[in-house]
Amino acid sequence: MFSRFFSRVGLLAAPFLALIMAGCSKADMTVRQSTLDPKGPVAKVQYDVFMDTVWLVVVLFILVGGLLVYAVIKFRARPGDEDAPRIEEGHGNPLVEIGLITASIGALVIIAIPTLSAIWYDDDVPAESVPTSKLSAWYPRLEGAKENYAKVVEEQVLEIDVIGKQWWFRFEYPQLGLTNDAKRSVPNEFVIPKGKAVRINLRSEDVIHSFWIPKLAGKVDLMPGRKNHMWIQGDEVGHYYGQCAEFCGDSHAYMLFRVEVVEPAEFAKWVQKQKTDAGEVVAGTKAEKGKALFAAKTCVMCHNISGHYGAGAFAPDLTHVASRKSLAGAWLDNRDPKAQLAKEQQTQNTESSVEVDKAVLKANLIKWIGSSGVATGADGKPTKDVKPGNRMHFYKMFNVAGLTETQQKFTADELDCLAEYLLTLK
Amino acid sequence: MSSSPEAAPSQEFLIEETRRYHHFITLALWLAVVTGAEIVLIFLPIPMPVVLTILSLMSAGKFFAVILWFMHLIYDKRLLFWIFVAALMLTFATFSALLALFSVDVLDPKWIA
Amino acid sequence: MSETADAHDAPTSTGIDHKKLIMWLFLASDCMFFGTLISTHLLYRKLYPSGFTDAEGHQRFIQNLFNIELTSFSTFILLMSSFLMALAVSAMHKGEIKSFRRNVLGVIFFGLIFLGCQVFEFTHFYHQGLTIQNSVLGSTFYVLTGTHGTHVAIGVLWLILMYFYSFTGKLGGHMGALDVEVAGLYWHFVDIVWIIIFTAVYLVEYLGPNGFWGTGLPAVTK
Amino acid sequence: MSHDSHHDPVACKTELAPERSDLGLIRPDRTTGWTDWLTTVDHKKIGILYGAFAMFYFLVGGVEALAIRTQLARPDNDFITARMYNQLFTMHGTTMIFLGVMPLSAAFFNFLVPLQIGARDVAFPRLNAFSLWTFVFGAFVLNASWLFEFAHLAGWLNSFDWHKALVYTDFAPANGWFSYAPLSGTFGQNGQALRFTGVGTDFWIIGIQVLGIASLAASFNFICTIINMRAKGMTMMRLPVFTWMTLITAILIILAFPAITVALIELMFDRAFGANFFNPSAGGQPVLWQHLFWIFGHPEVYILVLPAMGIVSEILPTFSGKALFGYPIIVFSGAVIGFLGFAVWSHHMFTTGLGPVPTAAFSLLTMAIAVPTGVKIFNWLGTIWGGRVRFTPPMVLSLGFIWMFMCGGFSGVMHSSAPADSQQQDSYFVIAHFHYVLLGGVLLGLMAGLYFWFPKIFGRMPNAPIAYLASGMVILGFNLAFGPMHYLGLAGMPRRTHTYHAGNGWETWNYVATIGAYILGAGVFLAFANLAWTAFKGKKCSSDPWGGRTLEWSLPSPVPEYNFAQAPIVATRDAYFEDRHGGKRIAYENDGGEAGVHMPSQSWMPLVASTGFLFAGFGMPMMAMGVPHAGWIVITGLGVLILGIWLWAVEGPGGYMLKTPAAAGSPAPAETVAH
Repeated sequence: MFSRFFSRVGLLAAPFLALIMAGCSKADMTVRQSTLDPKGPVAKVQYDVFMDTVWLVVVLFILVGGLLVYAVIKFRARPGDEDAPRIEEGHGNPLVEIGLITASIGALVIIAIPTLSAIWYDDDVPAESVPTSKLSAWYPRLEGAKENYAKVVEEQVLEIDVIGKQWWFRFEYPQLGLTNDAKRSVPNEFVIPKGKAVRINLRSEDVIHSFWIPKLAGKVDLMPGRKNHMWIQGDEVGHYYGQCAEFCGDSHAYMLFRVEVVEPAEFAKWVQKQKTDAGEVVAGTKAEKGKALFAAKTCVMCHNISGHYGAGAFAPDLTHVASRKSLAGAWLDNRDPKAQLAKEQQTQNTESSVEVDKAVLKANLIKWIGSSGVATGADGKPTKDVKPGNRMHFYKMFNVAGLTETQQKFTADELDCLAEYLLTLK
Repeated sequence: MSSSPEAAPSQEFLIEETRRYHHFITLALWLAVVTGAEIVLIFLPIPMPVVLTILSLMSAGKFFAVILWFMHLIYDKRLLFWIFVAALMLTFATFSALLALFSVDVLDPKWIA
Repeated sequence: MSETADAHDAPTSTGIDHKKLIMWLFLASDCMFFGTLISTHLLYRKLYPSGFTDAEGHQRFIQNLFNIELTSFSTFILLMSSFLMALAVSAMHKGEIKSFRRNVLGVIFFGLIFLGCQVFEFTHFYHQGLTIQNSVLGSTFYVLTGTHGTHVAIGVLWLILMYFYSFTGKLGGHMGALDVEVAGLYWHFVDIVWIIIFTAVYLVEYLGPNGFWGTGLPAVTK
Repeated sequence: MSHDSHHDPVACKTELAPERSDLGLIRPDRTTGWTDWLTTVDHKKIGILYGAFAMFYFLVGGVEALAIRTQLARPDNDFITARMYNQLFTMHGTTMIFLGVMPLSAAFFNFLVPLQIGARDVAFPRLNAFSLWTFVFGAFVLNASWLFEFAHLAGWLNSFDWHKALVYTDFAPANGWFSYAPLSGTFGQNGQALRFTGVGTDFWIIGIQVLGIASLAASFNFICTIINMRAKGMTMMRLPVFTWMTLITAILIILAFPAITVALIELMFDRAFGANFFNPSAGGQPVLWQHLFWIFGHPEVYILVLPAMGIVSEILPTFSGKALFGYPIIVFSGAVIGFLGFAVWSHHMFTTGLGPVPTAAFSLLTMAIAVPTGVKIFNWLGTIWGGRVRFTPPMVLSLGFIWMFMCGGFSGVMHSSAPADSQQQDSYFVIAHFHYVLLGGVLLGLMAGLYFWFPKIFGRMPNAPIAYLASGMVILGFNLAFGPMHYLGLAGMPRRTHTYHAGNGWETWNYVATIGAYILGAGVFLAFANLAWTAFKGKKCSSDPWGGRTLEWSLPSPVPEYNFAQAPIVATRDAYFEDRHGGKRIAYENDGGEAGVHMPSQSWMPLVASTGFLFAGFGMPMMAMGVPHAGWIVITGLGVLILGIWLWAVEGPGGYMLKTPAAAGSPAPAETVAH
């Protein structure tokens, strides 16, 4: 009966093992949000520590697991055991116990040391330039660096404020004048120069969110009522994917964001562009009609478009909405998905990105605005929510403003005009 | 399992109870005195850390006095004392750590003002 | 009580009565309960040391709000009730049921005075502008002292029921004394919790010119 | 037998005279079907009820899990809505922890602890019944939120005025089992009480509060029982390991639950009365909720896992034919795990910005927990070493436990390193980790326990081939479901997201995980069905089919209501095994005399008192919904509770004498009581 059992287990286990083998070859370590493909020093240090734990655990697993398998096979009951004399009872061996406890503590020290170093390394922007060798990377703050810390941060480090909202992120560059107060904030997609340490101040305006760009750094939470910070540095140019990692309500899954790491010159150009106002809308076009609708349908209450409308401060800034590669908390991708996948495969790199596809962008705009309870689809029913519970629903906030439902309904034509208008906001 | 609920207590037991009775009265007096001293102490011009130490010691003293005599722990089995003190120590350690984990400089002033 | 355990009771492994043991376990657990509440209060005192803002927008310091005479009085009352409770338990052990009733009545009376003081204090603070809604201080203070007050009220109810039960004649012997002692343990515990609250919540506020918690960040305004 | 018992002469049940309580009411009788189950104070029946409810809720939680996995099988899936998904994962976690694992552990505590220590019941039999019914009603309140949710979705509530006035229409909780404030709390100043969630959270708060009361009451009772009611000669270091783990678990419960009780009170005050404990816009610190929650929550993890460790520590020696290796070390490491469990709560909060020093401290303390846990695994290995391993279903599941728990422990070590954890926190890697601990560890351990003790509980043997098949399906399906999640987490898939885009490289392994989840679900269902069938129709077996080691195997199966006809006096650890195979016999003393043994009377009062929680638990969320007059339901509930406890106190514990074979003049107990 026991041998039958073993063959049964073997039968079950064989395909399973085969699957694991197949899986390892299929598991891609460089997918868009992979933590195993660090592209910056913070993520690299975290990855190194992780790999330390992996190796330790693999060794222990083989050791203990091997012993267990050996013991189970070697000491299995055999026919005739029933009549065998009783096994001599012992209650343990103090030497073995002490030895094993000591060994376990020793094993833990192996991971404790890199862990401690990495904790301090990740906590603050290093005052000196980031060293490349692993060991020195773990002790970045020796030799008086601490005293100069504030100065260094001010002079050398780019500072970005991240504000979490249900369910999108707002990015501000206080050193560069790109702030919400100045009507220059950037929603959901932000840009950093390559090779520069960036200090990120994390704030929330409602519930707890968490800021996570797996390839650049592990996550830190945005706690309401609390100052949190982290730092990142992008060492390779590219398009990085990030996501809110703390459950924050209905549309938590739709709370994504992107970061572009660009060459410093590109970054300066980008900053300049953010400071420009939206251009004139050509008279007599659909876009002009859309611009009027933007005010008439109360979008203007929350959204800011510098140069056109300046009232809104709650919702994402739309001044350069058409230049962004994503929409709706980065849930809707404005790039052509097929072209994007082809490019990723061609370059073997998920950070490479194609440009915005205008048709996709327009379709996304119509889908997004139309979905939020303000328009009906072709069948006359409200279109399905892209992000359930989002503030474009005209409940509370608009009721307070005394606005009625009818003012915010869009016809298909109106929606088209509005999308055309937004497409002009490069 | 039959019993006589009104079985008379033994003579030694009565003597012991009377002795405790006097302990209780003394202790009650001490508790009153210490409480009075605490109230006076906070208004005396003594450096704050000193007052704080004395206050902590006084309230800890009162605390353990009540536990040991009024709550009979000094007469009872040791086990009860250790059950309670173990929980007390765990509470103290846990919440000291919790208090230490918070400091004013982690607050976001935007939310406070 | 183990030394006087009646011969006919099945002995427990430790010689401690079940009821007494379970009450001590409950009190051990309650340590953690009040520890959480008190540390919540202290935590917010540490973070926002400067009191609260009342409905008119005036900054209020907690020292001006507290009434040390009243609190001292109710503390004293509670300590004395604990003393009477100890006497009641002692009387019950000696089988002096009348003395027990007298003492328990005293405990109940003192307990009610304490509760009365607390009701007065709450109303007074409320009229001074401290509400559960307008500041964290209000929330932690009312919930902490209110929870303690609830414990006192449960104790008073327990003792009242026990007082009347003693007239049925069923509260006697070793088991009766044990029941009273267990109620007494609860009452004393409520008392020692107040000893801590009195120091940690009330007295430390008077230390130094700005109170122990200093004047760090400004109070939360509306 | 206990101090709970009465001193007046009690009725002899053999004469069938109706017994009256001190109130003059006739006490319920153990011979009447439904009344018996509702009023029982017998720890064995209470244990069976706990087990039945727990297995039911395991299946409920499993269905919720399968809905979650179905939704995630494909990218951009819309099998269920975002809100429904959030409600499902909230209720899945809450159900599995509070209504599945904890009560199933409680079932073992109830059934086994008195038997293992040679007692006739727990210290407070009626309090035990109260714990059971409070748990049942707490579970009911929690799940009643689904009834409201479905009624709302079906539109049945639309005609009510209070429903029209609701701003938030989520009726089942959708804030995760951790309910982080301020998502679960309030927002806004001066008691405006703006919220992010609806009454689901109120159901959750009150449900957990009631369940906490049940757990606390049961734990006081069990500590008391274990410390005070051991048979003669049963010193603490002769206690069976399962009893030891029960004791440590109960101690953890009484020290950990107060923290969550207070946190829930504070959250309730925030929501109901506009207090500001966790309201950030009035200066409240939401992070405090996380601290209080995890001060409870981390010991809770050990509350879940220690009983399973205890079970496995009983099964391995039995089927290795060899005493537990390093008994004192196993016991001691259990205690150390429990103690350290209070010192590591912030490792759930590494990403909340604690600062480097606390992060480092909690990192190191967390690593330290690996030592006693590793010690346990080594000692289990030492137990097998040199033994004769019989691959019975409980043993197969126990070996599976060691494997899976070891894997879960290893990924736990990875988490203990805060920098690595900052990438893994709130990703599927964490889900993989704690499911390996809670499913691979706890569920396999509990299933092993069920297969091990079912012959004792019902006197019937589960069908072995089905047991092997079910165990294989559970282990295979489980690894298929949660193994890939390690990769998914490292590939950046966050938790608690109801959907994901194609193109992130997560599609394949999510699909595989879903297939695994279905195999696992089928396996658990098969195992439970096998057990349920066994309880009624299984093949009868002897009183000691496995060659057990501890006192419970010395009793007939099923165990008679008085447990031990004569009180055992033990002289050694593993008393029953030594009794049969060693030189040290168990002695018996006829403690009951001619009259038989003293049994506690049954009572309605625990059930009545618990009903108060049912009313209060229903009333509070209904108040939050704005249902008119709901406040009266709460007041009624509190009234019923107080009345129930009062009647309970004055009805008197009662008790009666039951004639046992020993009292009737038969010699030694085990052989004579036929089954």
